[in-house]
Parts: sequence; C-alpha cells; structure tokens
Amino acid sequence: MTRRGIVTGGLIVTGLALMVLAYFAGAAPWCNTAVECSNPRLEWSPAIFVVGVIVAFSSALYYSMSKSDKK
Amino acid sequence: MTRYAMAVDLNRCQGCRACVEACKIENNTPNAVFWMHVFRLEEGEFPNTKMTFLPRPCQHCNNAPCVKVCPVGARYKREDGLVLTDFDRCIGCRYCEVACPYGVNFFNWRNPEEAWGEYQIPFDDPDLASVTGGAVPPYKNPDHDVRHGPEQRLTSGSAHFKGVMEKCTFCVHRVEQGMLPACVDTCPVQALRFGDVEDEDSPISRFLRDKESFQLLEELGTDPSVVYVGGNPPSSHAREIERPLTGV
Amino acid sequence: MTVAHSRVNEPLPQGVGRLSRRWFLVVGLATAGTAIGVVGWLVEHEQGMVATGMRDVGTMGGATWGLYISMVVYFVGVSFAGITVAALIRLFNLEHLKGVARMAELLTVVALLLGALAIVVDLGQPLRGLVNLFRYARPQSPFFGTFSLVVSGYLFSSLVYLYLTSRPDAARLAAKPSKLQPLYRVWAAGYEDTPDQRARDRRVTFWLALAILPLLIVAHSSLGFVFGLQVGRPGWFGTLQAPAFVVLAGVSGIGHLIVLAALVRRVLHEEHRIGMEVFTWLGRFLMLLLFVYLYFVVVEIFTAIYQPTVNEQRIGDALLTGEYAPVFWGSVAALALPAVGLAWMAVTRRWRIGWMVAFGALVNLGAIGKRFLIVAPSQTHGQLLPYPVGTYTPSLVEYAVVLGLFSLGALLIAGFMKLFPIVEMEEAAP
Amino acid sequence: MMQPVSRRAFLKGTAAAGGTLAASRFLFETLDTVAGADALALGPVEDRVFTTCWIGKQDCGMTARRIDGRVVKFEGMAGHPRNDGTLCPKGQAQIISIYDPNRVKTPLIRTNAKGVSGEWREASWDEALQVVADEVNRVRAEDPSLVLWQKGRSKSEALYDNAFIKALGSSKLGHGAYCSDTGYRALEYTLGLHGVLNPDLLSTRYLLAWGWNITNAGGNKFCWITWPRQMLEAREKGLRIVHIDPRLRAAGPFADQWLPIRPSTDLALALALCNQLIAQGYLDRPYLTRYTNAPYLVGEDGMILKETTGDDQEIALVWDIASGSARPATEAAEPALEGGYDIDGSTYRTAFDLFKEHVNGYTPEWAGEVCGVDASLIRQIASEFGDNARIGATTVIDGVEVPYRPVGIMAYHMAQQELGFQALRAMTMVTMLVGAPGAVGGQLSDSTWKIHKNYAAFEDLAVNDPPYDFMLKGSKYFPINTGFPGMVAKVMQDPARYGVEKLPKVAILHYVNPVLAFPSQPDFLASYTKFEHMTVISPWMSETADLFADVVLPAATIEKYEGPLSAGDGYIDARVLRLPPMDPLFESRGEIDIYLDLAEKIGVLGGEGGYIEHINSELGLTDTSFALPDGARPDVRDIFDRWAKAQGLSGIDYFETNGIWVKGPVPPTSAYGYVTDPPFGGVVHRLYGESLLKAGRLMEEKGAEEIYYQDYLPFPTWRQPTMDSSPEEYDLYLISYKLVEHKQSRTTLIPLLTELSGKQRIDVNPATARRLAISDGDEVVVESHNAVTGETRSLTTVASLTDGIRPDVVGMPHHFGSWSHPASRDLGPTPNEVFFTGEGYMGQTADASFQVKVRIFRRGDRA
Repeated sequence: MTRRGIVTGGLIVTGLALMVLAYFAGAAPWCNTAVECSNPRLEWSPAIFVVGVIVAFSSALYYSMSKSDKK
Repeated sequence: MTRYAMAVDLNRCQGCRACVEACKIENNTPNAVFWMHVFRLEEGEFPNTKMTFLPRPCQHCNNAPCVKVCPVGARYKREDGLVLTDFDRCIGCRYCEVACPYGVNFFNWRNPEEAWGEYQIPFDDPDLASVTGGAVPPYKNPDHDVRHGPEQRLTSGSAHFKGVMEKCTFCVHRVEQGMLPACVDTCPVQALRFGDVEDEDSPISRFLRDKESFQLLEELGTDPSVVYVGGNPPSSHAREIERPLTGV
Repeated sequence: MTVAHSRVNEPLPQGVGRLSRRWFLVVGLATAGTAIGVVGWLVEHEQGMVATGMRDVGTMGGATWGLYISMVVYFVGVSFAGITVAALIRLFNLEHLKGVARMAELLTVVALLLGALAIVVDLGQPLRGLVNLFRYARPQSPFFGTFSLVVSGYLFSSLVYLYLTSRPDAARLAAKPSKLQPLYRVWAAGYEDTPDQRARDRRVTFWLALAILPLLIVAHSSLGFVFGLQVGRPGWFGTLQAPAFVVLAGVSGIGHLIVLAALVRRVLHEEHRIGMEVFTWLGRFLMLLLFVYLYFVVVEIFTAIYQPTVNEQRIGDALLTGEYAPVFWGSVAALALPAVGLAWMAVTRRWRIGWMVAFGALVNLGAIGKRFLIVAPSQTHGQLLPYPVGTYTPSLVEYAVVLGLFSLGALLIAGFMKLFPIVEMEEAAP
Repeated sequence: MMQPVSRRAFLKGTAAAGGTLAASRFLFETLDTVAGADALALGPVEDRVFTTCWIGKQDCGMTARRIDGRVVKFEGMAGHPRNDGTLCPKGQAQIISIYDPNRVKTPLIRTNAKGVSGEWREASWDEALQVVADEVNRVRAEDPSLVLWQKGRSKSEALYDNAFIKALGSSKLGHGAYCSDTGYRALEYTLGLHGVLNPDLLSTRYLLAWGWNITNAGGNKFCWITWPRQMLEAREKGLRIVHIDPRLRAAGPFADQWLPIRPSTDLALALALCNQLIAQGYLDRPYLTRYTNAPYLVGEDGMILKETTGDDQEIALVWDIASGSARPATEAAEPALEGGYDIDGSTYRTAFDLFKEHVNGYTPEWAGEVCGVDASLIRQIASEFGDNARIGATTVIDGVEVPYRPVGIMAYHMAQQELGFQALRAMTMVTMLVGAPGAVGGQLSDSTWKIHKNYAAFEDLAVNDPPYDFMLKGSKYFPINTGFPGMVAKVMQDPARYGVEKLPKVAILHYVNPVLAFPSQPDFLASYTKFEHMTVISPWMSETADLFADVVLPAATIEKYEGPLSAGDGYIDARVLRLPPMDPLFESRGEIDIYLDLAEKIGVLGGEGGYIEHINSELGLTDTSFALPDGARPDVRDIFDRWAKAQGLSGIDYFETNGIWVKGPVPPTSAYGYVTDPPFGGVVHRLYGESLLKAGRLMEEKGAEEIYYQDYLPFPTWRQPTMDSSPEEYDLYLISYKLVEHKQSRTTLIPLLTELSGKQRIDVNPATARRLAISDGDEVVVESHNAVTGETRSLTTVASLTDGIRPDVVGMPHHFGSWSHPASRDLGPTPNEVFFTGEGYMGQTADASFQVKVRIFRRGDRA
C-alpha cells in the first residue's frame, strides 16, 4: 500500500464522512419537533456537505498529481 | 399541548369581506395584497343560479407542502400549529408558493414603498407626519417589529422587505397576546371561529363537536387546520365574481 | 522530451493565443449580450421582481415561476451531455471520440455555471440566497439536491475531470516558448509524461467517470423531483418526471455538443480528429434519446386525453388546444423532426453535418419549450380552487437576462478556445 | 402584553423598512425596530378608547386601539346591541381617511369661475366664516327661506343642524327622496307609522325580502350587521325567505326562493298577492273590521259616508249588522266588512267590498305577465304567506298576550320607483289582509309603535294655487311632498313652468354630494350654477364642491363629538355618543363646532330663538338645570355632558368609561301595535285612501297634467310605468344597486374600499350578452332614453357577465364616478349619469326613481 494510496483513500473517506455527517447529523433529513424541522441541527452544515463533496473529489487530484514516491 | 385551528361556518358567511379588510389593516398589508381571501362564487344558469361564499385564509396545514419544500426553513410550522414565514430568512425562491395548492402566498414583488404608493396618499405630508412620525402606513402596527414564539423569529406583519414571501399568520402577534385573529374578531355574523382544538372545552371544539365538516382539497392529504362547516367544497364549475383589485 | 523538441518554434495549435477578427466579432457580440443581461438583472434588483412577468399564483392570476426556472432546468440538462460523453469515452475507450471529449467537459462546466446563475437571478433576495443556502439548506427540500449535488458536487467533479484530462496538453504546451508559457507551466503542475503517470491518469479518469455517472442520474432526478413531488400542481405530480428530465437533459446536451463540435471542426479545420464517426455516433445517441423522450411525450398526451380529472384536463386542454398549444406542438415538432431526420440518415447511412447541426439547434429549442411547459401551465391553469385562469408572459427584463446567460456561455467558450486547445492534442507515439 | 417597542426605534424602522434595507442587512438577524434594553423604559403608550363608527348607517360601537395617541385600528365594541364586538369592511377601512392628506385641510375660498374644477386659496377659519356669514345675512334680510340648507345621510341625530336651520329660518333638503321616503309616506298614510315595512325579524317565520339586498344593504333603521345577524338567527330557527328582486345579489345563499321580478312591477305583484289571499280566504276579519277603514261605507262618488257630531266632528259610518243600520264606526256593535247597502236612496258599499272588486282582475296569471315571473309561483307564495300567518293565533310575551302573525315584508329602497307610493301601500295591504301589522313575528316599521303627525295631516291634503315655493310644497303637483332635490333642480332650471317666483340664492351643503350621489347628474350640473353663493361643509372636496362651492369648510371625519345616537337593535334600547378617538387632523373641525362658529358669525348664537335655545330644546334640556346658559359659546363636550347628566347619568364620562348606555329591552306594549295603549296608537288603518282621491280630483281641477294626478287614487292601481313607452330598441332595464363595500358615494373616497370593491361594471345576463355579441370584460356603451322628453344619455363601462340577473335587466353599482380623490379616479362612471328625474321618472310624492330603459352595445359597434 503506497502513501499515495493511503492519502487518496483518506481523502475519499474524509469527504464521504463529512458528507454523511453533514447530511445525517447536521442537516438532519428527519426531525422530531415541527420547529426543529426548519433548522439544520448544526448551522452551516450544508456548507460542510459541499466541502465534503469537494474533499472527496480532490482525492482524484491528489492521486494523479502527487509526485511518485519512488525514483 | 396547544393546536390552533379555524372553523368557517358556510351557513353564516355573507361574503362581506370584513375579515379581508380587518386582516389588511391589522397586518398592514400593502396595496393589492389580501392575505384573507373570500371567494364569491356563482354556478348554474338563470334563474337556477346558485351563489356561495368561501373564505380562504392560509390553511395552516398540518402536513404543509410549503413547509416541506422550503430550502432554508424560512417557512416553518410551529408546535401550536401555526405555519409561519421567517421574513428575515426567506431567500425569495417562491418554492412554497408553487407547492401550495390553496394560493395563499403573497410575494413582495415590489418595494413596499411603491406598493403603498398605489393608494396615492402622501404619507410623508408634513401635517400628517407631525402626528404619525411618518409611519407607513399611518396606522402601522408596532407588534410586527418584534420577534414571536419560543423560537423568537420575525414572522408577523407584511411588507417588511421586497423579494420575500408572506401570507396569513393566523395573527400570531394577537394569538400570543391571547386575542383572536383579526378576521375572526371582526366577523359580523360569527362565520369564523378560532381556538385550541386539543382543548376539549374550547369554544371551537364545542362548536365543531358532532358537526359535518370538510377541509379544502382533503384528497391531497395536506390536512389543513382550517375546517369548513355547512355547505360543500367548491364545485369545479363555480365561477369567481366580484374580485378585489389584486393586479400589480 | 524529443517529442517536444521536434515541435519547437511552431505556433500554438488550434489558434490558441492568436486573436482573429472573427474571434473579436464573436466576443464583441457575446460581451454586448452579457451586458444587456447584467442591465436587465440590475433593473430587476432595483425595482423588485415586479419587473418580471411573474405574479402570484391564483389571487393575482399569474405564475410565480417562469422563464428563469425553465432555464435552470434547461442548462443543468445541457450539462448532462458533456460529462456523459466524456465519461463514456473513458469507460469504453471510444478513442475515435476523443476529439470531442474536452469540449464536452467544457460544455458541462459552462452549462452548470449558467444554471447556477439562473437560480440566482430568480431569487427575490439573491444575496441572502448565497448565504442562507449554505447556512440553512434542508435535505427535506427537493431543492437541496439541486443545490448541493448539481451545483456543488457535479460542478466541482466536472472541473476536476476537465483539469486532469487537460494536464498532458498543458505540459506539451509548457514546453513551447510562447507568451502563455507561464500559464501552461502552472496548469501542467509538473506533469511528466511517464507511463506510470499515464496509467494513473487512466485509472483516475476511469474511477471519476464511474463516480460521476450515478451522481448525474441522481442530480437530474432530483431536479425532476422539484416538480414531480408536488401534489398540489396538476401536471407536475408523477413518477415520470425524473426519468423524463434525465432523457430530455441528454437530448439538449447532445444537441449542443453536435453544434459545438461542428463549429470547432469548421473553425479549426479539425476534420481529421473530429471525424464523421464522431457525428454518426452522436447522431445515433441523440436519435435514441429523442425516440425515448417522444415515447414519454406520447404517454403524456395519452394520459392527458384519455380520462383526465377536471384539473388535469384544464391543463391538458391548455397544452393541446389552448393558449399553450403553439409552444407545445412547436416543441414536439422541434423534437420529432430531428428524430425522423436522424433515423433517415441512420438507415441510409448518409450523415450530413449541416442537417445535424440544424437538428442539434432545433432539439434545443424544443427542450427549452418543453421546460417552459413544465413550469408555467401548472400554475396558470393548475388551480384546484376556483381562481380564474391566469396568464404568464415573460417580460423584456426576463428575456434580457436569458440572452445574457447564453452570451456569457458563448463568451466563456470563446475565451477558453484562445487559452487552451479545445480539442485534445494528439499523443505522440510512445 | 405588548412587546415593548420604543417609539423612536419604531419610527426609525418604519422609515427604514423595505427592499433597500434588505440587501444591506441580509446577514444579521435583528430588525432595526426591535426594542433595545434602553427602549423598554420609554416604550409606547398603548390604550383603547370608545367611539362610534362614522361611515356606515347604523353608528356601530367601536374601540380604537391607539399607540401614543395614534389610532392604529378600529374594532367592534363588545356588548353593543347592534354590532357586538364586530365591524364591517367600511368600519375597518375608515381608519385610512383619518390620515388622508387628500382631505380638505384648511378652509378654502374659490379663486376661479364656478362650473369648472375649482382653484382655491387657503383661508383662515375666521375669514372663511365671515364670507359665509355675510352671504347668509344678505339673503336672510331679503327672505330667510331663500337660504337653502342641504344635507346627505346624517351621521348623527339631526340636532345641531336642525337647531341651525330653525335659528336661521332657512329651507331644508334631505337625502330621503333618494332613500326610502316614499315608503315612509305610504306607511304614514296607511298605518300612521314613520318608517318602511320591516318584519319582527327574530320571531317571523316567512319573509318576503322585497327588493331588500338581504346581506348587503340593511335598511332605513339598521346597517347590514344587525339585520343579517338577526336574519341568520331566525333562519336557524326555521325562517324561510323569498327574495323578490331582479338581481340575486348576496341574498343567494339565504333565499329559499328567488322571484326574479321585472323592475318597477312590484305594485302588480302586490296586487296579485292581495287577490290570492282573498281568493284563498286568508283574511283576518277581526283586524280588518276593528282597526282599518275596510268596513267604512263608501258612496258612488268615492267619498266615505260620515255624520257630523254635535261638536261638528265627522265620524265615518259603518253598517251595523246587529242593528241593521248605518252607525258611527265607534259605536257599531257588529260592523259589516262586506256588502252594499241602500241608505236613504243611495247605495253604499264597504271599502273592503270595493277592494275585493278592485283586486279581482289582478290574477296571478295577469301579474305573471307583467312581472315576468311564473304565475304558479305567485299562487304558491300567497298560500305559504297565508298559511304561515296563522290567522287567529296569539302568543304571550312578558305576560302580555299578543296576536301572532309570523309573516312579514322587508322592503326598502325598492320604494324609489315611479309607482313606489302605491306599491308600498299595496304591499302593506298584503300584510293587513292577514292582520300582520303590529303582531308578534308580523309587520313592524321600527322598534316602537309610534304614530307620526303626517297620519293626521294626510287626512286632508292641501292643493293650493301658484305661486309655489321652490320645493313646490302644497302644490297641485305634489300634494304629498317629500322635498326632492331633483325636483328643485328642475324648478331652478325653469321656475315659470312650475309657477315658482323665488329661487334659493345661498346654499349650505353639509356632507352631501348631489353631483355624484343623486340620479340625473345633468340636472344638477345645470341648476347648481344658479346659486349666488354655495358653502360646502365636508371632510373632502366633493365633486359638487369642486364645481360649485365658493367656500369649503373642512369638517373632521370620526375625530369629533356627535350624538346622541340610538344604539338599539330593535329589541334592546341603548344610546351612545360619538367620541373623538384623537384630535381632528389638519385644520378640520367637528361639525358642531363649525355650526357654533357659523351661528356666532351670523349672529344667531344666543338670544330669543337663537342657536343655543334650539340646541337646548332639541336635547330636551330646556327648563332643566342642565340647560346651556344663553349667550356664551358652549364647549361641545360640555353640551353632551349636560345631556348625559339630564339622562340621569354621571355625565359624558359614563360613555368614555362604559362606551354605551344600555337602557334595556323594549317592552311588548310599546313594540307591538295590537297591545299599545290605545291599540295601534288609536289610528284607523287606511285601506281606502279617500283623501288621495280628493286630492287627485283637486289637482285635475287646478289644471295639473295627468302624469301628476293619475296615481292619486283610493286603492293602489296598476299602470305601465312611463319608462315602458320608450322605443323598442331600448330593450333593457337599467337598475342601480349598493355594494356591501360601500355606503352612498362618500366611501368612494376611501382607497382601502375602492381597492376592495374593484372597478365599475355593468351586470349582464350571459343570454343577453350572447344576443348582443358582448363578452365578459368588453367595454360597452349604455344609452338611456327618456320616454317623456325623448332625451338620451350614455356612458361607457365594462360588461360583467352573471347569471344572477334577469336577461332583460342590466345593473350597475352606484358608488362610482368620483374624480376628487386621486385613488378613486378612473374607476368608472356612476349610473346617475344616465338616470333621469322629473316627470315620469319620480314618484307621485316627489321621490327619485332608479330605473330607466336602456340599450347597450360594444364600444365601437353601433346598435
């Protein structure tokens, strides 16, 4: 397993994690009380979701652009 | 637990639009904006002509499409059943309006100043301003400048900003002071009733007890908080007559 | 290295960096159009949305969503093609189509930008929109998908895709002395044309494509849901909305791609790399999508006339025979004729680029028409309470803004063509 | 209670609110107007004060919510018998006119010629009043009656204005001739009551809503809040309503039966109903025999057989079956209701006998033809009316046994038609046949059964020779004379034709707008130029003022003292005052102040027969300890304080703290005619109108044309209305009607109401529209024709298709045509432009009619 592989995988995982977190924990597609439903549990979590998307895809950038470890 | 609802007695409504006007003045809605609407409907051919009246406030649905679709949670439903618009958060995408099958939403298409201008009354007239301090309208209701409910949001009154959505609030600012909504309060023939339907002995609960009733567009499952007693849902052949000046 | 050497002192390919009179003419027009759009939007922002032809549904007898939302749906649709084609090319190694890959990716990026802008101009409080969406957006709203997936994820991934696939060319150009050399150096970001690098690129783009395809299905469906989930609007509620959206998206996108491809082929004399086979492939693809979509239209019409509810009928009548009939049949024709035409070429195997360009343009008009017909009639004629039938005619401001959007698109593409080869440069033999 | 908002912050916000703000503050979450901690200290003073509506007809009780003394909302006064905590659109909307700078702000004096839109210079009150006083005194010196004082719908009991007229000795014109006065005359003549038919609504079971716009109009006593409330209550107890009207109007949901009758044929229908009640045997003989002149013996000459008593009083004779001889009505043991009798040579028949014969020809079939309705419906309604009358039944109310006749007629402005007087008499007779007048659930005209002086006066109608005064009082044209501004306008254009020598010279118009509000606009435009001086007292620059006034005195709207006002609902008696919810805006003044000013300037304030003396007598303060002292100019609040004290109340503060003075329920012995003492106030109900016959003959003798005397007949007699002799092509009837959003023409000046009621239109039946190739929303020309003079008039408006109107009728609401308020311009014309007045277009008692034959065609097309 190369460093590149690890970091890339890490980025993907982090990105997905951020998305899942922002979506399910932050933005909260479900809610209990009527008022709660009108607010994300965590403000700006939609922004976090978008960041997650960006992080995940930037893994591709890293994977193809990072200097190869050998040579 | 409180759940507010409105009952409309179609056997009594005489289509006078007192509710429409009371709402307009209480909530300071500008020209051409009537949060409360009263249909004057006509069907059939002379001489078998049928005429009916149908008051249409916001239905404050318990399963409100407008609340569902609001992208930023500006349109929201309160614990007590009121469906309100946070005019300080609304981004003006008007998704709530296309989602609402009842046509109760009013968008601030214009700068409120221009909307008030339609009345052609110089509110800034010095002789007037000396009395009203230049308030627009001169009968401006200060209750609308304060936050409401435990969630402390700006939800009452009209024409605060251009480009945001507004609608009937069940007079949240009055209800929170223990008063009836302006339309209910003024109805000359008690065709409108309002109260807590969770409370068995509230006037509205007693009024609705063992009475035939229907909701508008029940089939859509929006479950409105406005219940109609007497009469029938509007027929699809009904023609609306005598509409107010709602053009812009 | 040697590869680079042999090419020293040659001018940059595909007219990059050389501004022709023709180019100035195009850009001039595009700039003017964009300016008109900006002015229109400023007027709207100053006067309020009253400057548009939109009005409240029911009480004011208008439509509160109009041309703008139609254009959002349309542009996002166009973006479909690019990324799909590009992805397909990678996934199935359709080497002979490589010539249009980049312009397809560019088309996606530009269309998505325009789609996002179309949303902004439709907001009554655009500034709030930019903040509150990131701050409060709710997954419960179908809008969430549009906003988070389409505009952010989709746009970003396409950019990444466009960038990675362009790095090799950037590296090649960076090797040439030219005033743009510094730019290419940055762009190439130390790209070295090694087998290992190529292998990685192939892998990356393959996985990217794989990741993007489902994303794009979801994205376009979510846009369909914006309408398809509304019980209160006869003519909207229905399961067919999402698939229909995806297919029509393809139609408009491929249509655009054909036009763009033909243009580039002509302007840059790329007859060799954008060969007939590109057009036949795109033509077949477009034909397929068109027939699928026309099938949806037939189903739509049939449902509308067989046993409609009173409300569905009011809309059906407005579409088929009423005030929207010209737009409706116009759009259907704009989609059906090309379908037939393409079929004919396919059968006779005699493809004519001229005709295909016409078809490409035509299907886009048809697509815009159909998007408009999704948005407007269900508001003006879709009243469930006895409001009088409404009307909606876009105002000059709206037309101006839409013109502005298209012009801006043209401007971006024209600009790109002078900065970077829009057709992938040929790889030297290894 | 109220979240605190500092006035300062609050006003700042008001100024700031709006889109411009939005962009700048889209990020932070506080409104500039939300009170900061410091604001709590100086929060706004909110309070509620009592007042009385000033727009509508019935003076509803209101509470005004005030913020720092500024009224922000009017709401209904709880516990007020008439509106009990509720308010109509008009009551709500008047708030905007308090603050309307389009009002007349200062006294104005005209600087340009009259007859065209006015140019004005602002004047001080003192200067303006002086100008008026000089003009008035100049003319008074010559002849006080040439000072003409004219008022529209009074917004208070005629107290301060009556006192003014008396102090001046001037002539007076009211609005009644356009309202329901001919109905008043008919009832005064027939039953002696001052009012128009209205039922004992809460107890009635069967109601003919005859031209009564059930939910939109109310009537002459109440606005449309009180009566609809009672109507709905009665309906929930089983009341059935027949709606008799060319238009369905808002009666729709509440009418069990709609009888879409042809305009101005009400007399024919009433006669047919009498015919049927008699034919079907629904007769209350005891009532007819004891309380009406039905049994009186009438000779061949149409005169009632009378004998002269010792103190040469004339007593009518009846045929006493018991003694088999003619005996004075007062003494007969068993008067005969029917039959003819030979008395010393000549034959006499009972009035009822003649009546039976008279209505004999008026069959349902005949009436069906005339009225354009189904004959069987008329039969059905007659029998339902008869059945529900429960003839002979009685009921006990508060221990008093009262006849129970739960049927009635509600009839108001339909009285204003050419045959209105006789139509109303005939309708009254419908109720008389079943003994409904004065019975529980039966026919009333007011909350108490009071006999008006006109009953006696009408026994002998004066028909003098010229010259006549300009109102034609006691003339050969109008022996019964309501005082008709339209007729005055006619006279002013051609005095010689009517034998008039002196025309009015100075006019004081108080809150009346003849140019807009009265039919036949051209007649007013032509005549009002003839006044040497005109002063207008009004909050607004009325169209009349704009064209003809020399001086305009700005009156306040609701912000003034007025009263005392009745607040009863017909069953409960109560009184209120109009208290100012805030000080008059601009330089306007309350009317009473203005009249005090005028009286002072003119020099009639104090002294013998002065204004103060008359005020005292009007308020019943004369010779009480509360009487206003002579000489000194009283303070208005003090006037009502004294009145309140005279009523045994603590003073005006009673109203300021309680809002209303509820006196209690009206006792049956004063409400129901049968049980008053004496019954029916001791008058004999006139089935037979002998004095009408006499007057008619005199008029003919003195050379009045037939069109004047033809309807002076003892029994209501059908004839085709004059307008029906217009040429064929004028194939439609134009009628005007009231909108619930409006009251007269004044509410047109309230932008909130014009917004609510929309633009002018003409109601057309779809069938008619198809025939004339007119579609909804088309611009149409309405051309009217005067059958007497041949004159035609026309206006242009917009067609509005509705199945709620007869195909041969078109209708227009009348609250339009204003140009004096920027917000009410361009809303469309008033139908009064095409109505006519004068011969053929007014009643025999000098009252307006609101019907005319017209033709309509799409603008551009030629009919």
